[in-house]
Amino acid sequence: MDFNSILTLLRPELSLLAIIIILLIYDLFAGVAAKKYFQPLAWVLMAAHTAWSFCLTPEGTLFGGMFATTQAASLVKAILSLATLIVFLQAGGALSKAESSFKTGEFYVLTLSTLFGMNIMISSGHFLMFYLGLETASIPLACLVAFDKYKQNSAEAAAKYILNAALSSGILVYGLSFIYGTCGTLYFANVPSMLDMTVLQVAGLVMFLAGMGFKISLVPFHMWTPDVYQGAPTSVTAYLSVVSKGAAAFALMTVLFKVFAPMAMVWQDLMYGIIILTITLANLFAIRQKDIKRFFAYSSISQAGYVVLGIMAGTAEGMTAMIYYILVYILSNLAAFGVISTVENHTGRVNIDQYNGLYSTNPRMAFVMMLALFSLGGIPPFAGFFSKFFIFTSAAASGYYVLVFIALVNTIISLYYYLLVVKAMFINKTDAPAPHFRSEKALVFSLAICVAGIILAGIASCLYGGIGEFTFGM
Amino acid sequence: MEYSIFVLLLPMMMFLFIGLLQGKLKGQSAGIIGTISMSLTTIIAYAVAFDYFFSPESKIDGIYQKIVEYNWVWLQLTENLHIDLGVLLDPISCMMLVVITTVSLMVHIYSLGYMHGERGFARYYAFLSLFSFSMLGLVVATNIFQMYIFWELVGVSSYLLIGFYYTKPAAIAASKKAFIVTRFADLGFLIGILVLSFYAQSFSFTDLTAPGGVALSSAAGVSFLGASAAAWGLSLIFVGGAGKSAMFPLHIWLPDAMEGPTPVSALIHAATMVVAGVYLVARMFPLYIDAAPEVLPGIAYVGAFTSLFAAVIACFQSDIKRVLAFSTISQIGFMIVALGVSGMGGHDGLGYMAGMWHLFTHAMFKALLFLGAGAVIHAVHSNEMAEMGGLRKYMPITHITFLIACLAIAGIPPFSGFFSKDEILSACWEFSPVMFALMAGIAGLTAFYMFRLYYRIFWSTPTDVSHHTPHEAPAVMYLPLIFLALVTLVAGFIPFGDFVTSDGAVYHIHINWTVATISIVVAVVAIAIATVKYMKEKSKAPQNPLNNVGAFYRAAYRRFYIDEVYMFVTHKIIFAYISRPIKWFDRQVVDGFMNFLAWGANALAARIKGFQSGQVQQYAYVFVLGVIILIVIALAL
Amino acid sequence: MIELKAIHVVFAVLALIIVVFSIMTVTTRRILRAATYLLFVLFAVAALFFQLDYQFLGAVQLTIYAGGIIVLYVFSILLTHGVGDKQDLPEKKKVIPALVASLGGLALAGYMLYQETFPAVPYDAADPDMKVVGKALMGLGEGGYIFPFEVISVFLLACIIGGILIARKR
Amino acid sequence: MNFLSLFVLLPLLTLAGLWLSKNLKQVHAVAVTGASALLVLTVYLTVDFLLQRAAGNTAEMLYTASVMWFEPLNIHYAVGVDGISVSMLLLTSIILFTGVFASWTIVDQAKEYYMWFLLLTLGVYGFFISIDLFTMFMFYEVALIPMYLLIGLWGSGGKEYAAMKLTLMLMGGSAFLMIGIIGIYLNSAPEGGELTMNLLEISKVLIPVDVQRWLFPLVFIGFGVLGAMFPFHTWSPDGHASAPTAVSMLHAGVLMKLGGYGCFRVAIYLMPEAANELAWIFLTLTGISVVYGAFGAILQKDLKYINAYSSVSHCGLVLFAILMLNQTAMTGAIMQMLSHGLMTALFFALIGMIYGRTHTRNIDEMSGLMKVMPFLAVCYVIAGLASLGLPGLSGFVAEMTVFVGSWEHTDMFHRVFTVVACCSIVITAVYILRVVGKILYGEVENKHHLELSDAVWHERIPVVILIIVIAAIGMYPLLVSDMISDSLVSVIGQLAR
Amino acid sequence: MDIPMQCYLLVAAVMFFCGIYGFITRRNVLAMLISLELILNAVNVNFVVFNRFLYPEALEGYFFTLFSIGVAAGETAVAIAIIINIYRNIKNIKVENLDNMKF
Repeated sequence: MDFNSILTLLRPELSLLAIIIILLIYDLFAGVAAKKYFQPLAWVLMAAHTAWSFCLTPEGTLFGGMFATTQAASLVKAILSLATLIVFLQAGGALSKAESSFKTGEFYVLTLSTLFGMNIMISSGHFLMFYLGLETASIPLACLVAFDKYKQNSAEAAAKYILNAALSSGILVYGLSFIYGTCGTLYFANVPSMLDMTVLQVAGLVMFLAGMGFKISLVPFHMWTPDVYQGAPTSVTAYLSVVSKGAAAFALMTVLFKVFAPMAMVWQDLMYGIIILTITLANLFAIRQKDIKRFFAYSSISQAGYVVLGIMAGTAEGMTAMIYYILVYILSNLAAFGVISTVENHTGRVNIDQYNGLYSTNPRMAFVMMLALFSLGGIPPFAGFFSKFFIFTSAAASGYYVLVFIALVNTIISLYYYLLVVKAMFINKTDAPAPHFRSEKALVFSLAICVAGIILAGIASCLYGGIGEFTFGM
Repeated sequence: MEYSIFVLLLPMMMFLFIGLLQGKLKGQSAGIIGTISMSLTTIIAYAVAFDYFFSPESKIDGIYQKIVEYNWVWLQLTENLHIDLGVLLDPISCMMLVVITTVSLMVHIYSLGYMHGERGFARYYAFLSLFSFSMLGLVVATNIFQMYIFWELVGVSSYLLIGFYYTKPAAIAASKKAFIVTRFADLGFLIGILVLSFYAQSFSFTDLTAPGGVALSSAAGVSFLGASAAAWGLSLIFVGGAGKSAMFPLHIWLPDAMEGPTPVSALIHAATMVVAGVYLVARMFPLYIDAAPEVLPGIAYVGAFTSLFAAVIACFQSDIKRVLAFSTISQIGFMIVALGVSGMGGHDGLGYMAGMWHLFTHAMFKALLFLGAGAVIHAVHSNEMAEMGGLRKYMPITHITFLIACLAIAGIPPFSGFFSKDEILSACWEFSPVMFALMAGIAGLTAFYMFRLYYRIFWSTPTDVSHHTPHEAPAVMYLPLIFLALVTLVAGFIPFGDFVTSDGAVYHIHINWTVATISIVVAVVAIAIATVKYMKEKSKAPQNPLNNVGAFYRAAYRRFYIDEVYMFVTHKIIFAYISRPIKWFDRQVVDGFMNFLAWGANALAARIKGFQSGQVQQYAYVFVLGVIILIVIALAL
Repeated sequence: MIELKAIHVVFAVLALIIVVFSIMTVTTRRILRAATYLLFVLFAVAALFFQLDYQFLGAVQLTIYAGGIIVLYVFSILLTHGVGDKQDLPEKKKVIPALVASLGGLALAGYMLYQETFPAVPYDAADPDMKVVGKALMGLGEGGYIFPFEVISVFLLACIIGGILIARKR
Repeated sequence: MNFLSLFVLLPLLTLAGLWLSKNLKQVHAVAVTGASALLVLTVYLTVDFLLQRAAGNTAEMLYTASVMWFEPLNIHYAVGVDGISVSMLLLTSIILFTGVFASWTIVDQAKEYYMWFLLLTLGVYGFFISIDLFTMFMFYEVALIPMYLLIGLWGSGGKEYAAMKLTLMLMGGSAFLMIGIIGIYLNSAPEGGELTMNLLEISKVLIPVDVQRWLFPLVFIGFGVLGAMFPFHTWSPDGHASAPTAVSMLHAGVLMKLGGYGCFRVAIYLMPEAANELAWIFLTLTGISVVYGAFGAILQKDLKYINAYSSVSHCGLVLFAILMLNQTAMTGAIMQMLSHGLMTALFFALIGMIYGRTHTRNIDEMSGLMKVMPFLAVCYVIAGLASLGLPGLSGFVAEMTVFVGSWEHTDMFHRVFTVVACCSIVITAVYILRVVGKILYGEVENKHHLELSDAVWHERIPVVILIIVIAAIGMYPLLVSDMISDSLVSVIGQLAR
Repeated sequence: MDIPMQCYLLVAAVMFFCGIYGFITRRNVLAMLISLELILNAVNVNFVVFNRFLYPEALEGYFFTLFSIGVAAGETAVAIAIIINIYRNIKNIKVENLDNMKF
C-alpha cells in the first residue's frame, strides 16, 4: 500500500472531503456579497465531483482491508453523488429563502458529510468502518431533518429520527458484538470463514439486518419513515428517501454477499418475509395518505422492498438489477420530490388534495410528476418498468416466483395510489388550483436531468449493460 | 347457361344501386328501375329454366342432372370443407327460379301502385331487390353453406321489409320477432350443417345427396341420445326449415309478419321465403331417404299438425291478412307432409313431386290472394273483415281474381290448386289412411275459411262503414292480379312430373279419382257451409262461427296462446331467470368481488392507519419486537 | 464450590451495581436521579474495564462518558426541567409490553449465551501496552486504525456543525 | 433500420408533431397525416407481405430483425410479422385512422388527447410487430396506461371509477403476465445454453411440461383479462361506457385484441403441451363468457354497456376459438378479432355520434332516430347486422369459421360448448334488434330530438370506411383468411409436436 | 480468571434490556436518551469482554469500544441538541407530545 493507491482508491472520498472543507471555509470566511455564489460554487464542485466519480476507481483494498472498494461500489458512489447533486439543485429554492439562507453552508456541509459517511459505509472492509460510516451517514442527517428548527414538525421529526437511529445503531452494534464474539474478527475478509451459523451469529445477523432495515426502512423497522419524511424539509426528505436509502441498500447487499454469504439460507428466509411485509404494508398505508411527502414516504418504503428483492436473488444479475433499480428509483423519486419542493416553495401546498388541477396551471410540473409516478409504478416506456422487470427477473431466476408474484400484485396497489396523485393533478376539478409559478433554473435543470433519466435510462440499454459489466466483476 | 349468374348479379347490383342512391332517386324512378331490372331477371330466369328443362345436356338417360354452373371457393375452412358460392341448376332450383322471379316481378309491378307515394319508396325497392337476390341465391345454392348464407340474408330482408313501416310499433315488434324466431331455428340449421358436414366432409349438395347416402357413411354407428348422427343432423336441419316455413311451434312470427306492406307479404311470406323450408327438405331429400328415413314421418307429422292447427286458427281470424297468413302456414304444412310421406323414385316419389308442385301452384295463387287482399286494403284502408263487405261491386277485377285464387286453394278443379293438392292427398293416401283423412279434412277447412274470407270481403255488408267509397285498384296493381290468375288457371295442366321428380326421371301424373272425388266433395261441402253462413249478411256475432264453443273460439282467435307462451318463456324465464340474474351476478358478484378487493384494501388501510400512532416509543417497541421475533424465527428455521 | 476470590467479590459487586442502577436508571421518576444512576452504571462499567485490565479504556470511559456525556445530560436536564420535577409513572399499557419484550429479549439473550460454545482460550490478563495501542491507532496496515480515526474525526466535525446548527438561536 | 420499426417510429414522429403543433387545426392536420401515413404503410405492408408469400417466401415471420437490447439478459428488440400480425396491424391502422376522425369534436385539450391516443396506438403497433417477449410486454403495457388518462380526462359518466378500475384490472392481468413471461424466459433453455426472449427461438425448445402447467394459466389469464374473459371482464362495461368515443373504438377494437393475440402468440404457441392439457379449463370460462356477455347485454339500458357486454361475448368467442387448438377455429378466432374490432369500432363511433347529439345513451330515452338521422341510423343497423353475424359482413365469416372449426372436436365436451357458443348468435340477435327497435325505429318521442342533424363529413368518413372494410371482409373473406390460415401452420405444428 | 465470560455478557445483556425497557417506557425524551446510553454501554462491555476473554491478541473489540465511545459522545451531543430544540418548540420534552405527525 502506498500513497498512490490511497489517492486512486480513496479518490471519491477525498474529493468529497475536499469539497466539504472548501465549502466550510468559504462559508465561514466569505463576505455577504460572496455568499450568493456559495450555492453555485457548491453545485459546480459537486458536479465536478460527480463527473469525476463516474470515472470509476479500480478494485482494491486499503489500510489492511479496512477499506475495500470495487467498481460496483464506486459506481454506486457516483450514482449517489449524482443524486446528491440533484438534491442540491432542488434545494436551492428553499435555501435562498430568508429564514434559511444563513444556514446554507451548514446544509451543504452536513449533507456532504453524510454522503461521505455513506461512501465509507459502501466500501468498508471492516465492521468498525461500517459502523462509523453508518453513524456518519445518519447522525448529521438528524441535524438536517431538524433544519427548519422552528417548525415543530421538523423538530419532532428530528427527534424521532435521532432516537430511532440511535436505538437501531445500538441494536446493530450489539449484534456486531455477537459476530465479533463468535468470529473473533471484524474484517469482512476474515469473517465468512468463521461463520458456522451458531445462535449468536444468527442473532447478530438479525440485529445487523434490523439496523440496516432501519436505514432502508424495511418493515418492521420502518415506523419512523413517514413521520420523518413528512416533517423534514423537502430536500432533506428527498435526500433521505433516495441517497440514504440507496446507499444503505447497496451496503446491505455488499455485506450480505461478502460477509454473510455462508448464512445466506438464514437471511434469505428472513428477507423473504421482510420483503412481503414491507411491500404490502407500505402499500396499504400509502393508500390513505393525504400529505404528499408522507405519501412518498410509504411509497419509498415499498420501493425499498423492491430494491432488496434484488438482494434476494443473490446473483450478479440481481446485483446489477438492484443497482439499476436504485439508479432509476433515485431519478424517479427525485423528479417527484423536485416537483413537491417547488410546489411547496411557491405555493406552500403539501396535501395531495391541494394538487388538484395542477395540470391546468403548471402543466410542466404536473407532467414531470406524472412521469415520475409512472416510473415508480413501473409503467413502460419509463425506466421504472425496466428496473422492475429486471429485478423481478433476477429474483425469479433464483426461484422466488411466489415472492415475485406478491410483489407484482403489490405493484397494482402502488399503481392505484400513484394514479390517485395523477388523478388529482390531471382529472380532479377544483376552483382553486395552485397558481402558476416559475421555478428556479437550477430546479428545472435538475428536473430535466431526472426526466431525461426516466425516459432514457430504460431505453438506453447501455446503462444497464454498463452496470452489469461492473457488477459482474465482483 | 352461363348467363344464369346474372339472375343473381342483377338484383344485387340493383340493391346496391338503389340502396346507395336512394336519397337521389326521385319519385317513382327507383320503382321503375327496379321493376325493369326485375323483368330482365325474370326473362333470364325463364331462359335458364327453359334451357335446363329442354336442352339435352341436362339429362342423362332421361334423368335430370344437377348442373353446377359456377362454383367459387369463398372461404376455405378446413382441408375438405370450404364454403363455395355458385350456381346449381337442377329441376327444383329451376322451378324455384321461375316461381321467385315471377312473383317478384308481379310484386315489383304491383308495388308501383301500392306503395305509391310512401315514404321510403326507394328503400322499399332496394329491399325488394335484396330479397330477390338472396332468395335466388338460396335456391341456386351449390352447397348447404351457401344456402345458409342466403338463408340468413332472406331472413334479414324479411326483417327489413316487415319493419318497413318502422314508425309502427307493431311492425317493429313483428320484424324483431320474425328475425329472432327464425334465427333461433337457424341455430338448429347451423348445428345440423355442422353435424352433417363433419361426417360428410363436404358442404356440397352434389356430395351430400349422392345416391345411396354415401356421404354419411362415416357417421354410421355414431349415435347420440339414441338417435343416429344422421338423424340428428337432418332433424336439426329440418328445424331450420321449420323456422323459415313457420312450422309449429316456430310459426308464431308469420302472422305477425303481416305488419309489413302487403306486397311483401305476398312475395316473402306467402310465395317464396316461407317455402324455403320446404325447398330445403326437398334439396336434402335423397339424404333423408338414404341416411335417416326415420326422420321423414316425423316431418310429415309436424307438417300435418301445423297444417291442422293453422287451418283451425284461420277460421277464427278477423284480419284478412292473418287469415291468409294462417292459410299459408297450413298450405306449407301440406307441402311438408307431402315430402314427409314421400319415398324415392317413380311412384314412391309422388309426394315429393306433389309437394314441389303445390309449392309452385301455391306460390302463384297465394301471391294472388295477398295481392288481391292488398288491393282490398288499399281500397278500404283496413285489414279488418268488419270494415269490408260488398266490395265485389266496387272492385270487380280484384273480386274475380280473388275468387279464382280461392277456388284454387280450395281445391276445385280445374284450378291449379286442385291438381297439386290432389297429388298430395294421393301421396298421403298411400302413406296411411289416417293421414289422408286428416289432410282431406284440412283441405275442407281450407275451403271453408277461404270462402269465409271471400264472402266477408266481397259479399256481405260491412258492419262498420266509416270510409269513403272504395274503388278499383290502378292498372299497375290489377295487371299482376290478372296475370297470376291466369297462371293459376293453367298451372294445373302443366305436366309437372315431367320436370320435377324425386329422382329426376319423368313421372307421368295421373289423377287418383277416389282421392280426387273425396277431396272435391269435401271442398264443395265446406264452400257450401261458408256460403250459407257468410254470403248474405253479417251474422250478429260476426266473428263467431261456432257460438257454442266460446272458449275454443277465444283460444283459436288468440291463436291458442302460443305467442303468450313464447312471451312467457322469453320474458319471464329467459329475461327474468337468466338475464336478470346474470346482470345481478355481474354487478354484485363478479364486479362486486373486484370492488370488494378495492374496498378491502382501502378499509384495511383505514384500519391499520392507527398503527402508525406517531409515538416514537411505539416505533421503538415495534422495532425491538421485530428484532426479537425475527431472531426467534431465524433460530427456529 | 468455587473458591471465593477477591476478584469474584469485585465482579459481584460491580455486576450488582450495574444491574441495580441500570434498573433504577430506567425506573426512577426523577430525571436528574436517572442521570446520576447512569453515572454510577458508567463508573461500574469503567471499573469492569479496569478489572479486565483495560485501563486505558476504563479511563476513556470515565472521561468521555462520566466526564463529558453526563455533564451534557445534567445541563440539558436542568435546562428543560425544574429540579424537583417528578415524572409521571409510565402508562401500564406501555410497561407491560415493554416488560414482556425486554424480559423476553433478556431470556433470549441468556439462552443464546448459554447455548453458544465459545472457544476455550486461556485468560490473558495483560494490559495492552499503550505503545501498541497508539501504534495500532495510527497503523496503516491490517490491525491499524488510522482510517477509522480519520473518519470519526469527520463524523465528530459533522456532529459539531450539526449541533451548532440546531442549538444556536438563529 | 427495419421496415417494421416504422410502425413505432411514425407514431413517435406524430407525437412529436403533435407536441409542436400550436392550435387545433394543426393538431388535426398532424393527427390525420400521421394516421394516414400509418394506414398507407400498413396497406403497403399487407400488399408486400402477400406478394412475398406469393413469391414463395415461406419463412414463419417476414421482415424479421433483431437488435440486441439488454445484453446481460439477452433481450432483443426483435420484430417480425406473419399473416396474423399483418391483419392486426391493418385493423389497428384502420381504427386509428377512423378514430382520429371520430375524435374530431374533442376540442378541450385536444393536443394532449391526440398525444395520448397516439401513444396508445404506439403500444399497440409495437405489440403486434414484436417477436421478443420483453419488447412485446413492454409495448403491451405502453398501450394500457394512456387509457387511464384518456378515460379520466375526456370520458363521461363515472369516468374516474371506470378509469381506475380498468387500469388496475388490466395491470392486474399484466402482473400475471409478467411472471408468466419471466417464467418462460427462465425456462427457455432447459438443456442449457443462453436464455432467450425471442418467440421463435423459444418455440423451438420444449419448456418442461410441468413448468408449462403453471405458466400457461398465468399467461392465459394475463392476456385473458384484456380479452375480457369471464370473470375478469368487468372492467370492460364500465371502461367502455365511460371512455370517449375514439378511445372506446380503439380499446374495444384493437386493445382487446391484444389479449387474444397474446393468448395465441405466447400462451399457446410457446406452451402447446400445456395448452393441450389445460385448454378445457379456459374453454369453460370462455364458453361462459360467450353466452354470459350476450345474456348480460340483453337487459342493459346504456348503449355503450350493451356494446361492451357484446364485446365480452364476441371476444369470448375469440379466446374460445383459440382454445379449440385447430387451424380452422384459430383462423376463425383471428378473423373474429378483425371482425369484432371493426364492427365494435363502428358501433362505438356511432354511439359516440348519437350521444353527441342526444346527450343520452339510455335507450329508453331515445326513439325514432331513423327519421332524424337516417345516415347514422342505417349505419347502426348495418353495424348491428354485422354484429349478429349477417352473411356478407365480416361477423358471419368469422363465426362460421369458428363453429366449423370447433366442431372438428368429436368429444362431448367440445361439442356441448360449441353448441352453447352457437346459441350466442341468437341472443346477439335479441339484444341488437332490441336496441335497433328501441332507438331507431318508432316515432320520435323527445321533441328536442327532432331538431338533431345527421352526420357531418368528419363523422361520415370513419363510418363509411369501417363499413366498407367490414363488407369487404364479409364478401371476400379469402382476402384475409388465407393469409391468417397460412400463418397458423406453425402453431398447429407446435400443438402437434 | 475463573469467572465465566457469560456472567459478564449476562450483565451486559441486563444492561442492554434495561436500556430497551427504559427506551420504550420513559415519558421523557432525555430519559429515553439516558436509556440509550445503557444500551451502548452494554455493547461496549460485550466487545471488551469478548476481546479480553477470547481474542486477547488482537485488539479489535478494544478499538471498537474506543470508537464506539466516541460515536456515542457525538450522537448524544446531537441528540441533546435536538431535544433542546424540541423544548424550544413545544416547551416540554414529553415524548407523548411528539405526535404531531401520525397515521
